[in-house]
Amino acid sequence: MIPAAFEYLRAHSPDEAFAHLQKHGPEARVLAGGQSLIPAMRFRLARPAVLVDINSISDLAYVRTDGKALAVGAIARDSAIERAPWIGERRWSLIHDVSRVVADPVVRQTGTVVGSLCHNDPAGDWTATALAARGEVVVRGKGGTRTVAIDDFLVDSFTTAVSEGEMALEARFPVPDDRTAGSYQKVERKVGDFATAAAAVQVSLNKNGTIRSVGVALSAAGACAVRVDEAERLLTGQKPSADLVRAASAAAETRSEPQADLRGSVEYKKHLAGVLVGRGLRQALERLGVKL
Amino acid sequence: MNLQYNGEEQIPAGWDKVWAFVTDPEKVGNCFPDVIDVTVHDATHFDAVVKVGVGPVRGKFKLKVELMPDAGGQRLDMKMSGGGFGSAVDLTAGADLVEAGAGATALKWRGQAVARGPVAAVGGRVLDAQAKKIISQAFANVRERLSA
Amino acid sequence: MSAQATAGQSVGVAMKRKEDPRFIQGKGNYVDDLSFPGMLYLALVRSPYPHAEIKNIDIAEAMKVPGVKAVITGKDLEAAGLGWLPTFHGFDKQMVLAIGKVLFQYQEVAAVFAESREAAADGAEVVEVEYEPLPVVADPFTSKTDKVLLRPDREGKTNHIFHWEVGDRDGTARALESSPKRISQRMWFQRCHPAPLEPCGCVAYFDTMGRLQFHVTSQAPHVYRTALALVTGIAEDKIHVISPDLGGGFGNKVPVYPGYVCAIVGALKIGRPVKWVESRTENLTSTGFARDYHMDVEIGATEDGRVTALRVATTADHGAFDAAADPSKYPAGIFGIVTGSYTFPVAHAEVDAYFTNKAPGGIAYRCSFRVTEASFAIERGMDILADELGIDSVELRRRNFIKKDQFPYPSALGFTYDSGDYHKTLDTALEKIGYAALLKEQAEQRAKGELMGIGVSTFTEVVGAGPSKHFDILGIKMFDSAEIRIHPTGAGIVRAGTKSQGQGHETTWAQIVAEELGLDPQTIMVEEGDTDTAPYGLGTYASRSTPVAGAAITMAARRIREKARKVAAHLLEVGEADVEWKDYKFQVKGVPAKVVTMKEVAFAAYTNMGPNEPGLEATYYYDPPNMTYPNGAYIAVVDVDREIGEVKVRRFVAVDDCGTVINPMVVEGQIHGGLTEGFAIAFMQEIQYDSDGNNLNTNFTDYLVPTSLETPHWETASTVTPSPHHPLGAKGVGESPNVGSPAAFVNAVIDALSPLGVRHIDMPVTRDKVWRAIRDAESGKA
Amino acid sequence: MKIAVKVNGSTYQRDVESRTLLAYFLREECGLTGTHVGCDTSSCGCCVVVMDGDQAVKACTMFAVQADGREIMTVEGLATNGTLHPLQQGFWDQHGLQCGYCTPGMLMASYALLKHNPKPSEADIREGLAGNLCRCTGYQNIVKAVQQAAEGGQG
Repeated sequence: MIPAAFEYLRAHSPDEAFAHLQKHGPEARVLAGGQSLIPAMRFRLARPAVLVDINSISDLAYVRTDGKALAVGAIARDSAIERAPWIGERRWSLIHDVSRVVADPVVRQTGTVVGSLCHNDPAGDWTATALAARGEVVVRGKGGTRTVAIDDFLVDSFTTAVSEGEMALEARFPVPDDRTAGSYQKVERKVGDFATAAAAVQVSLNKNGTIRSVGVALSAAGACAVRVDEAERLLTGQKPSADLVRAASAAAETRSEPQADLRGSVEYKKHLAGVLVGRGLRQALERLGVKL
Repeated sequence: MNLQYNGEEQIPAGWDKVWAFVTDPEKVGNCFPDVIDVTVHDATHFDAVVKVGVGPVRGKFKLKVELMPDAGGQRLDMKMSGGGFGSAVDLTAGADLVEAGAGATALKWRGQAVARGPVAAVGGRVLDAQAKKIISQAFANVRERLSA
Repeated sequence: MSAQATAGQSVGVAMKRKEDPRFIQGKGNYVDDLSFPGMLYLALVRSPYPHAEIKNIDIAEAMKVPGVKAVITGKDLEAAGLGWLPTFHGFDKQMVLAIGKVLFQYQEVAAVFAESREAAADGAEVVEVEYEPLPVVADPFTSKTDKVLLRPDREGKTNHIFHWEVGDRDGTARALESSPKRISQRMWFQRCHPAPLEPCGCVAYFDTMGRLQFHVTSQAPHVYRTALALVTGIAEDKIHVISPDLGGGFGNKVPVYPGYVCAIVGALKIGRPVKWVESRTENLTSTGFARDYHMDVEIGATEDGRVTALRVATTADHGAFDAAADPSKYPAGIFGIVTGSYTFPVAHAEVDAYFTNKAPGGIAYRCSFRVTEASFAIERGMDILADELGIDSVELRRRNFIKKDQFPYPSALGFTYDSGDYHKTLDTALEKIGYAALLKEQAEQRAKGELMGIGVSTFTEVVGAGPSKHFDILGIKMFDSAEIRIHPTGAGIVRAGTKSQGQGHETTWAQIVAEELGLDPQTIMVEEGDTDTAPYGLGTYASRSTPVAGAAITMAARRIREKARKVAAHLLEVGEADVEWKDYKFQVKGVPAKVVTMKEVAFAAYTNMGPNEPGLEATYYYDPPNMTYPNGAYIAVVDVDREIGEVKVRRFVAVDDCGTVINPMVVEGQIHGGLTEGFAIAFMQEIQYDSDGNNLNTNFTDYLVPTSLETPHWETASTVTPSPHHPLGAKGVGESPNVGSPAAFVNAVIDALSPLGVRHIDMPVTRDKVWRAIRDAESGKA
Repeated sequence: MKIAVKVNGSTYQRDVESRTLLAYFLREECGLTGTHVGCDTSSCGCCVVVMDGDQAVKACTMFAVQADGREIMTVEGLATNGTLHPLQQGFWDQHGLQCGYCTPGMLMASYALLKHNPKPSEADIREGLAGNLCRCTGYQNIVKAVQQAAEGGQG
């Protein structure tokens, strides 16, 4: 399986990459980890005329917290998150969980968080995670950089707010307070598979034990990852209870609009959406010391 | 893989105008989204080359199209077969024309896509989005052109 | 776990493998590693349609691609008389490149030869093929109606390929009718694929003498040579087949594939070496699949659980060409082993096979021909019967086992089982897993509503094809062979007609020779896979290496020993009758001090042979008197998550009786591997086609190979009842775990779900299916 | 395109097409055929090599041009002066291979794993090697092989 010929351009700075993209427009693709793009090219499903390799832009390899957010540069590997020194902290438990189940452990050493968001596969892991964590993506466009809320970033299957000639520079996950925990629940047929269904959950509690804010999102439940608004609405401001978790699960099941495929039927995937949101909420709450 | 879609377009034009439009291969051909080339063979047959582009998947589909209008002028069926990427794609679409009063016509359509080969096997989820786009956009463009 | 053997005992020693140093240093020599000056690359154009008429093939654009040297189509091959190649089954033929129409998706349509891999791919992409789709037959039941005739090229105008049956049809029907208890179940053993990690491939060229040098991924190089001679008309002495290191085979590398023929034709036509290595997608979509048997299983029994009769009627899906590599007289392989380990007084089995618009195959994937299907049928059937009777499935098996003193046991379907002690093997497994305690725990779990299951499979395999009066491939009897030469210094070489694909022949064959001759296995070189040097053999598949070639090696070594005895007598200055072989040395009978070693004898055979013929070598062609019957008792313990339908294999104990063990480390490794493949088949793997004939599992993202995380931890043990007719008592093992384990897994899942009333789930037992079964059962739909 | 890649300590300067996959570059341009190709989808891991000291990469899912100026280590670079690397010794001692096709990728993925986690538990090894498929061994002896190497203090 040999890709079609293309022109390879290596960028050493975001400016250089951006200039290449501007010049080549729709014919060009950004090559970051390439873990989705290169297999598609080997099947010749993707045949960009130009690849702009950003892997030499060491300025974009960072994973850092700048007080407000965890900022992940465009070529930071999934494994850099998995191995981050703070990954064991409770507040980052959603990120911790997801970082261990994306693709497989070798692919994670090359695949990137930002690339995964830009690919916007309906069954991706980082997309649902970013929704639950209320992430953002920094996009470089003609008018300079702009920060796009993840809900606006994910437009449709394999389509994002990054337009032709633009590039994503950074993913941002707001730093949760220390009464926050999350959970990522994924059912997959085997390691390396896309999710049959997955749920990302992040819960922050008030001092009095009520839920201050909550993010609930699903993968493999529609054209792209979806936020379960109804579940978030039900939970916010409430004291956690088994009944509420059940109601949130039901909302997730209703919200899920999956495609049937080899991973499972529509009804099974919808059912899983409910179960996994329930499990995710219970685990997040348990991590916060709340036993239901 | 076998995918199905449906939808409805409200067109601010009378039945005769709509029927004339949708049975004209030149006009229908140019309603395909991202169409690169239309070659009309006869009153009911034409070839169309459309640009495909969802996510990383970029390329061309070459489609042979057959228009199959019913004698009563109530329904138009359309068969599109072709492919790209070493794969085969068969699209079928059917539209019922329903007079909606006040010089308007409703176009109620159903579409089905059957894909074979690597596109279906590897790019299934991408293809789903693409087939849906081709069919739904084609009908939306019909409305747009007739509204102009 | 491993040890180094030296002169002395070799058989039974866990000797480290002699082939490993090259593999762990990246110095293996696989087909794709070969490169020759001027070598061209071949890429195949394949059909996206499962059934279509080919209206036109336009190669003009492809010929314009820089580097493309030639494009050939079916018409070109047909004109050269090479349009079709015979399948190994001998009763059908297969198109090399499609002629007139395509019969399955991904069928080979055109061959593009180019200067580079890239140019070949670029050329293949722009070969324009115009297809007119035809109605698709995607399953054997539709095929049966003959509404769409798939193979008008054949004499019989029907999709029905063959009917085969064995046993007493009427007697079985009567016995079933009069049985107080009866069960019947349709079971589909799904279409699977061996998927060795190294795909198939070859390099072909004609040397300066005009001789075809053919390097190919083949489990049976000699059969390839003969088949190629028959297909191409090239004299057999002008064909040299070399099968280098194989990256797994599992039956996939038995058939001859169209790509091979195209490479040879290209090499001949263009006069340059041609390499063809398929992609994973090509491997999964066009090369030999396995199974795809729809089996209707019926068992009759008395109230107290004595089996009275077995009837199995199978509908088989063979795809577009009958390329099952079964022996000529056995179109359904040795499915007759379906009576398993039990004393059925009467039985009947029949198989009807049909063409469909799917890839050809029906190969023996890590099993003897169709034995996995048969073992699954009986082992699932016994569990269903146990459920029906309300008897513990272990107890039911015990009541019906062939007893130790009944061997050699003539089965109702015509086999003579060589040896076994099924009760002991089962008891060993029960003890190892702690069956009594598990039953107690299960009762407690069930009381809490938890779904815990224990699944047993006590299978009997039949391997070592086979005796010449029954078994042949393309007329060639299924013997195997060995040639041994012992050099003056006591080192030696053994060549065999087999071909290791990971089984470790370079080690185990050396161990056999060393054992028989009292030599150091480290200095016995093993060579296989080269038809110029190895004696003619049928190759390695169907667990036949140890039962057949292992015996040939043993017998050849014994021939050498007899020759050596003469030389020893000369050295010891006694009559030959006074020399005995004892403690791996020759000694004068009754005089332990008067000894010579084989090493000394070897030197003498070249330097001081006395009146004897110089040299020390022997060849042996072994025609096995009977098959061997490895058996085992496997127990799986599973926990089912009822919310998501997930099955966790908590424990798995495998007790195997493969007779005499040559290298316990290698045997254990084979069992681990076979169990892992069985696990994959039970829970993950299927080559699925939709009703339009589209192959849905075309690469490793959808044809699932379990990783280290999904794979359970295996616990193994063994019992040993040597085969009475094999010179070493060995029975073969590589395939038992793949044959025996699927039923254990499925039985465990069904046992877990049985309180809900679930009786059967077809493999692969996916989460979705399990969840649905639970849901349906709980809502009373089951 | 002209590139220079340091492989097992030697620099290979070659003019390659941009679409040449790293795996084929290593096999065909450098003659290092220990790196295998087993699938089209980045699933099997037969092609795993180590880049820049501790990053395991699937060489079939990376272009050779991307490795320009980088350091690649393949299975051929594991042994030093004829002495097997402890991982190689472990695979041999523990019967961690059968057909040998997955072995180079397994070794290189294990090498990177031990670089980041010199004392892995059995679970760590099973998780860390889940990007590499083996059809022969059932993984149990591979896990033991990596454990043996780790216990020997090799990371």
